[in-house]
Amino acid sequence: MGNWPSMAAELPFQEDGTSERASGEPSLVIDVDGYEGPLDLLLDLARRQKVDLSRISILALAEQYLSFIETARALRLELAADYLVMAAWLAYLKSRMLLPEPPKGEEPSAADLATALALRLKRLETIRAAAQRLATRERLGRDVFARGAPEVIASEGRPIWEAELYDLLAAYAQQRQKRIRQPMSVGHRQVLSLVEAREVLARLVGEAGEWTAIDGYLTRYMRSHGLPTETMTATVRASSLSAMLEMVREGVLDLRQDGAFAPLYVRRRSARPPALDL
Amino acid sequence: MAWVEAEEDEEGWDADQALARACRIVEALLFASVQPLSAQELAKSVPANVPIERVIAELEQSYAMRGVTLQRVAGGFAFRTAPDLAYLLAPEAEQPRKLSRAALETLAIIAYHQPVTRAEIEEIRGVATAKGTLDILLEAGWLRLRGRRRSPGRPVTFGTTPAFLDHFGLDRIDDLPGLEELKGAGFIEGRLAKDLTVPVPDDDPGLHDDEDPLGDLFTPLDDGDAS
Amino acid sequence: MAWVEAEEDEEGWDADQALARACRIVEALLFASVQPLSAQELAKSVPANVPIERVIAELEQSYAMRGVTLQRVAGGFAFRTAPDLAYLLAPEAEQPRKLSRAALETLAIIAYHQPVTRAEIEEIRGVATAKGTLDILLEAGWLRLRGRRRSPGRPVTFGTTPAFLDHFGLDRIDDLPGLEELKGAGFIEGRLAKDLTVPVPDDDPGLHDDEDPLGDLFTPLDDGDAS
Repeated sequence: MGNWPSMAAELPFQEDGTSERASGEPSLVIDVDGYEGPLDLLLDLARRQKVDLSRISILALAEQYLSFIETARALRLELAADYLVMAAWLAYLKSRMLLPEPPKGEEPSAADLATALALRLKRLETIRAAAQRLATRERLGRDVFARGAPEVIASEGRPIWEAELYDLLAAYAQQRQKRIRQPMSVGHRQVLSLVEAREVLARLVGEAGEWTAIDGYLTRYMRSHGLPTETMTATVRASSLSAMLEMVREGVLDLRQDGAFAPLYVRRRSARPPALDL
Repeated sequence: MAWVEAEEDEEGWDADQALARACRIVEALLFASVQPLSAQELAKSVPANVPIERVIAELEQSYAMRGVTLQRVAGGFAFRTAPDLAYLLAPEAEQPRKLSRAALETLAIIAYHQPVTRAEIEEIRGVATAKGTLDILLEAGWLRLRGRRRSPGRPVTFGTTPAFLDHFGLDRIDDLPGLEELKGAGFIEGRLAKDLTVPVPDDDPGLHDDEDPLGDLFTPLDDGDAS
Repeated sequence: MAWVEAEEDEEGWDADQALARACRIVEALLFASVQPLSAQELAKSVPANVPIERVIAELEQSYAMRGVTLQRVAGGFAFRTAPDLAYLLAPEAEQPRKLSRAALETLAIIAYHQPVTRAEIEEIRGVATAKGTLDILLEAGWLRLRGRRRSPGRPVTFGTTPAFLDHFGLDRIDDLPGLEELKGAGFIEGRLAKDLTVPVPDDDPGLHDDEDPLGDLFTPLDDGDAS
């Protein structure tokens, strides 16, 4: 036990079960949007431990955070990279805290890392409290008011021209950006639109009473219309496939493929009713 | 403040309390208002049992001898500096004016790109610089004529002065934020054009390699003489 | 108005006369100005034999109970409406933009930690500063670019302005709420970057040891002559 980080030594052993319980906690609301980044989320989780931040269980906190991220990912919530980076770091910290501490090396000990994290959280909480007190002060223009119709006092050294650094920078940045934005011609993207693809296929439907290899048909179409195969094959294929699927759904076409990556065959659906037992 | 002094009998005391409160309210309203306020407007905020005329009279009397007096103007009431103290106020003409957009742009370009000639400013801005714009900036003491560019026409180069730094609260010219910082502070938005660069500004008064001394100030200054 | 009442003996009367006049002048100046005026600025317009502190004390007392009171803000003095009357005035006024949580936190970090770089703000909040957050605060006139930190990349340092103090009704940066508690909790002392404590905030315009000094404005900048 002597190798264990002091932080872990202070922890009661039952902490190990926390992650399961935490994930089942009804109070754990998954709303990443409500958090101002991973540190904010950690601070919120830490507050649920209802102890002074300096006595917080970092191990439990790491597990809660990781389970939060798990849940969020299970719900397929988009997580900003920041949250994942923090999760990776906490997973690392957790493993460091659970494993025997290696002999003293260059790296800070797991206990040091945990203490540093606790201090960071404490600092954020402190500045938050300060921000709150600042916000509740009597503010000019909201709680107290200055003279509505001020008169100009005669005094030497008063600048004739009013200009703030902010105005100067805003003017410069906007002007430079405006000027540098060259007239940009968007390169004409060579695509076969879905509408066009449908027209091509509609023509095919007229011809193909029997199974026809679609690739060959499209190649002939591209050649006859002078479309460059090197740049446009992909778009022609993609749009045609989308259009085909749509037409199959509408009952206009039949589509056949004998195996993965095998050629696709298409034919006009015959007038006979669909062979489905309804 | 006579109105907060207690009276002997209850009712009189209550009435004085109400009047005192009404006076505080009218005082604050008139102070904060952009325009003069009419008696009707003022009455809306005052306890119903206090006649507004009484409040006005009280305040007029209370401010009569002070540095600021309650005056009837434009059909309403407003606080105004006592006429005998008008000398403390600046004449209207000296009201500080906002620097025009063109002047701000020109000043900023000179600050970042100095030493810079008028033609170069125009090239960056993409428009001709009105004659008055540079005059205003020179007059404000923010610009100085640095020297002459060693190029055809020997155009004057402009730079900023210590008074410029002083006015804009800069310790030194390269405290002006760079591209990344302009972006970081939200001044530049969206994708950066590849060729958008912001120079490290330098107001060193020593002449650059391509600058000559101003020389004879009586020689026409700008490239104006070339035309 | 105690100061306009005559005294019996000549000398006392003269002194009272001078004080009364000084009070009227200071009253007029402070009424006229939106911005707080410093004692020095006020003293310039007041008879030399009247100590400005005496005038201020007289006015503070005289306005203590009124609808408009004399406040000490941003190192100076200003008349402001009494806070208890805000409910009457707020509906008329253009409401100041509500600060987002991110903006408020960023402002607090800058206020309590100044001078501070953007990277340091992000280190404390644990999240990148959204574009526009600093912009809003700069636009409000509460922030200023102080200088550059003497560290790789020479990042810009931010600090607060007198307008910040004025807006939040603070006389000096030391009056920030909660500073004592922060000190008591051992969160003040030392430098932010090294340990995790909050330094004593300092909006003194003079540069810190680790901020680049103005030095000699006329010395060429390092980056400039290297190229």
